[in-house]
Amino acid sequence: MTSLADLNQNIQTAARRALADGRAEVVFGYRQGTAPFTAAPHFARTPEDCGQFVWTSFARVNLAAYLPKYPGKVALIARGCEARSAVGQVVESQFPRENLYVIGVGCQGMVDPEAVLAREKRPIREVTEDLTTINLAGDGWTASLPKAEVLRRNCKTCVCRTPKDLADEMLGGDAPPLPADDFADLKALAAKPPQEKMAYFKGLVKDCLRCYACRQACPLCYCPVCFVDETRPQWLGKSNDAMDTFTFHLLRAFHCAGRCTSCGACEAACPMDIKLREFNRLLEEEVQKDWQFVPGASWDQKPPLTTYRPDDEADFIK
Amino acid sequence: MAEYTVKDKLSFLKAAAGSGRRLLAPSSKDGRVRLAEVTPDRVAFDYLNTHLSPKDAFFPQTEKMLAFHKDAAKPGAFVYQPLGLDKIQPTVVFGLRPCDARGLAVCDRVFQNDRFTDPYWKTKYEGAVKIGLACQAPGPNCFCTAVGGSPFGEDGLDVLAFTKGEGLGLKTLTPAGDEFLKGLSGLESGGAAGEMDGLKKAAESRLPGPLDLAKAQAAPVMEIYNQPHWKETADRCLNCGTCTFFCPTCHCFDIQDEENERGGVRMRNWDTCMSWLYTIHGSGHNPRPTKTERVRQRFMHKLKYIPLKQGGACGCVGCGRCVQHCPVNIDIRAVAVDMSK
Amino acid sequence: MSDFEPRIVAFFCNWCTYGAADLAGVSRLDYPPNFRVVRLPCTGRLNPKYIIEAFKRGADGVWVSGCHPGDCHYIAGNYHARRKFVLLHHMIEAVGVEPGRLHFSWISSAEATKFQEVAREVVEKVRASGPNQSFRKAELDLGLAEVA
Amino acid sequence: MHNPYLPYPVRIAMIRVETEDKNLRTFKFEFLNPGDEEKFAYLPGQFAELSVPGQGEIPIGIASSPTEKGSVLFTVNRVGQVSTFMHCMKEGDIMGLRGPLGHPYPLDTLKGKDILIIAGGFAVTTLRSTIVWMLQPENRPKYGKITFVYGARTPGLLLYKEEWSDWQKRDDIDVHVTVDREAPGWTGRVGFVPAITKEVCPPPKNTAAIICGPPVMIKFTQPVLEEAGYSTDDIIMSLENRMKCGLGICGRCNVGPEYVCKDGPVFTLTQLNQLPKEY
Repeated sequence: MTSLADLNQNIQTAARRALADGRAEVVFGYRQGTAPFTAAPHFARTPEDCGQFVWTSFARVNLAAYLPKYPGKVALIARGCEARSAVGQVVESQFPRENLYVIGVGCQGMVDPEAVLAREKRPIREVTEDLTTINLAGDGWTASLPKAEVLRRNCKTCVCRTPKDLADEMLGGDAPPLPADDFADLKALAAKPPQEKMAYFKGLVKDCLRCYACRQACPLCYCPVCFVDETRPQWLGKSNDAMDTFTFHLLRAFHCAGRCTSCGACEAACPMDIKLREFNRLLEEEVQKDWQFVPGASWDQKPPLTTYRPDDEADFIK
Repeated sequence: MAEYTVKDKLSFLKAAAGSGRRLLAPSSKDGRVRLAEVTPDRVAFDYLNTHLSPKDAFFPQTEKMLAFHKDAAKPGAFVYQPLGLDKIQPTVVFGLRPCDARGLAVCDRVFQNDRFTDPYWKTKYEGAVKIGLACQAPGPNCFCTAVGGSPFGEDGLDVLAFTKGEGLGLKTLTPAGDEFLKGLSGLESGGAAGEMDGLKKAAESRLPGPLDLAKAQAAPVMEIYNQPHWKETADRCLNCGTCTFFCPTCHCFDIQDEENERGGVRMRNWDTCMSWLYTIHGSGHNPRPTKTERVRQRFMHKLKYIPLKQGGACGCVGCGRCVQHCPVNIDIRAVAVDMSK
Repeated sequence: MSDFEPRIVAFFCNWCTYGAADLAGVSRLDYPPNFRVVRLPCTGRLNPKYIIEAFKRGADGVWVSGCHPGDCHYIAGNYHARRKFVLLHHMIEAVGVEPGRLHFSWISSAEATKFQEVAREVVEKVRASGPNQSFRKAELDLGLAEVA
Repeated sequence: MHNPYLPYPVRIAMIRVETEDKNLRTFKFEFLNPGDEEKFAYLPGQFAELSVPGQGEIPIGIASSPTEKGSVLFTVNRVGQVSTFMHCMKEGDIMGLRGPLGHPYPLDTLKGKDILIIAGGFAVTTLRSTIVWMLQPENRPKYGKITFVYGARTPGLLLYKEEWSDWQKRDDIDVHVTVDREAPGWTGRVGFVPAITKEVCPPPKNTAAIICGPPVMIKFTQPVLEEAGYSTDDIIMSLENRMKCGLGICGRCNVGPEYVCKDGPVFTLTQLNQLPKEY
């Protein structure tokens, strides 16, 4: 791949082909956003629509989140995490495999706007990108940053940058693999006294507005009625009470255990920039350790909490 | 009204803080600027705008309104009593951006409508002297000028200030503003208005021109309501409600009771029209069953219903927060263009 | 600490531990009265939110007990439950709830003595952890002069 | 400053089970504080928030008429948390009443007109208030012929039996009570409300219709009236939507630019035709 323009061209061509071949009635991808650091999910139904597709480092959602119960055949222009989430939707019977066509794209990772803003304090009026850098422009100045230095937290430990094994068709070159999350920080935290752990996790969510953008952006949160919206009984108060907020994040993480593909949509959607994935990572580590399960890696392997082995270990049970 | 200058921002803020009013001003915490009670030396000046809109100073995310006790031995068991109203202190709010001040004025016309007055809002809002800080370097997502505002806008403010070297230029806009500045020491009379005009023009020239909302606002409600573009916009909407939580004019709330064995509290919490729960009837019927209706409601409310009910005042003040934070880039400017087609 | 009597919410499977508690009572096996029992049809029915809700409302400890693996009345309910317990146990401790607050056990309806032993152990461990002050909802402040 | 969120404390003076399925109970409230009854000055068609301490509030139409002094009546269907809790409360219990809220039926502009009142199911509450008010000797001469059509699925689901039985005996109101299907012991009319309306509705000239009922009844009754020649200005309806504040602030009852709580709940069909059907 020589340039971003080529990649965009390839994406548009692949999308048109998917529509023309009848493999899809609609193609999910992204188009350019209207403001710095934004991109808009784009649903193309005609060849003309396909002309707006671009590759972006500013995708804040996971396109697989639009799949559950979506009527008709869909082609998904998918990053690795999106492909994995789409697999999850299929495994969990939220979307039929035969209606899904995955156009995989090798991904160098998404850019974290907060990371950019931390390095560039001048007001940024325009952001453009090419394959490996992002270019910033302000009042009378320009600057470039390598994407690799301002990646989103989840993208730094991505285990599926090139979704070759999941995609029906691949575009772009392979993105060099990265070392997986070693959970070193969580292991260090685990050795601390309970009060410190509690202070850390409560501190993470102290700014939470309970807007539930994380839930809405999450490809796993497709329940028709979320437990926080249940009214009889109403499990959670609706105020900004710290324990209610904490409970929401704990239970949401639990519901995502063994299913989360670390796509980071929750953190990217969070307007308060809360490190929501810390809760998910807690369980991700445990799921890998106990059941050697990697979510979204196989079209037919069941998520660990929907199955069991008679010899599962649990020595803490008396 | 009067105009003043001060040579030194800090001494002005110290005088304001010493006026007997609580000083609320933008300050930085955990890398984010927010409106909070601060000491004068901690007030931030180098911010585009506060991260959250300033509405929470007058309409907090959670506000206890009433309480009751269950002790039958004491008078008034199971009878709700008002809470908090007597504890509201007069404040001076420094550093409101003109867009946000205008947003608060939109909220004010809802909280004090043609039939009812919300005492919790009124006490706080009218008890505050609101000093705006003009935007001399508007941000990349700002578009106040597109919806009838200005970086030097005066709506909803008692005093408009602008940075003048190390000091401030100040212009009073209401008797309350006049009264407040008169009582402060260290102010020099005059020397602000002339300079202000030039700065205003310079700042406005860096912002987009007006959106053409005339057609959408003149058309009958149902004509705009039935436009075909709503579904397309809603398709990518996640109904996350971030826009509503950050919007300076979104004022919807939910009322909830919480109780224990001793008594209970009635409180209100910010709510969002993006949630299906917001409108669902007890019977299970939902007047806005899908995200298309909910997305349409939000934009119709901002760009059509509020202007209808508030004599043309736009419900969007162009602060740009929703544009910045929307995870799927639903841009209210683009919606406004669609509505006017 | 000595006069602290912990309040514990216990979730017992109807087919085993609940019976064991009965049998312990009938057999005059003495056990501490610090727990309130919620009877479940199966530990597989236990939603994690019940446990957190108990803590949220001020429980000092939670004890979940069901049938031994392989003995489930519904064949595999407790196998599924066991996987949930693994994650819950890990999560609750990882976020800083003292390890002595959350307990799991397998007790069949014949094991009255085990019930007695575990009950004592659970109560003692929760007692040692002290009152739950950090993993609960703050007491509602009524803000009324009458009840101040 | 008046605090419109603060309920007037009331005592439940009487609870009556209205229907055979026991899902509807009528509550009679007496104000605890002298003077509150005067402050709670209402007219037929308005509603109030019933406030159960610790549980919440529900907006319910006022079933009594302001001419019935000393107490206020509400008939409450058991659906949600608050109404279910209320169904378990006892006479003598203390709760709250916040209002009156909304606008009443346009009793002034209806003066001199014949009135057709159409009710379905338990939506009859504010219409009971209206009829009681209109039948008062000082009010009755202000209106022409009054026709009342009231339907429910079964005889056991009809509210206020004693009252409409009394009205049936009067000659200053035509009462047509109907049930959907034949039922043992039922000797009255059988048929759906729209069919009965078609049969008994007075000529549209100088007549106004007030309709309150479930959506399906309204859906089929509205064309009957329009066919009979009623103008949309003379068809008056009362809406309901989820509400919290009741003051036109909290936002959720928005139907287009109007708040059902503050600007309604009473609207003419002309008004409704210009609004989205978000109710």
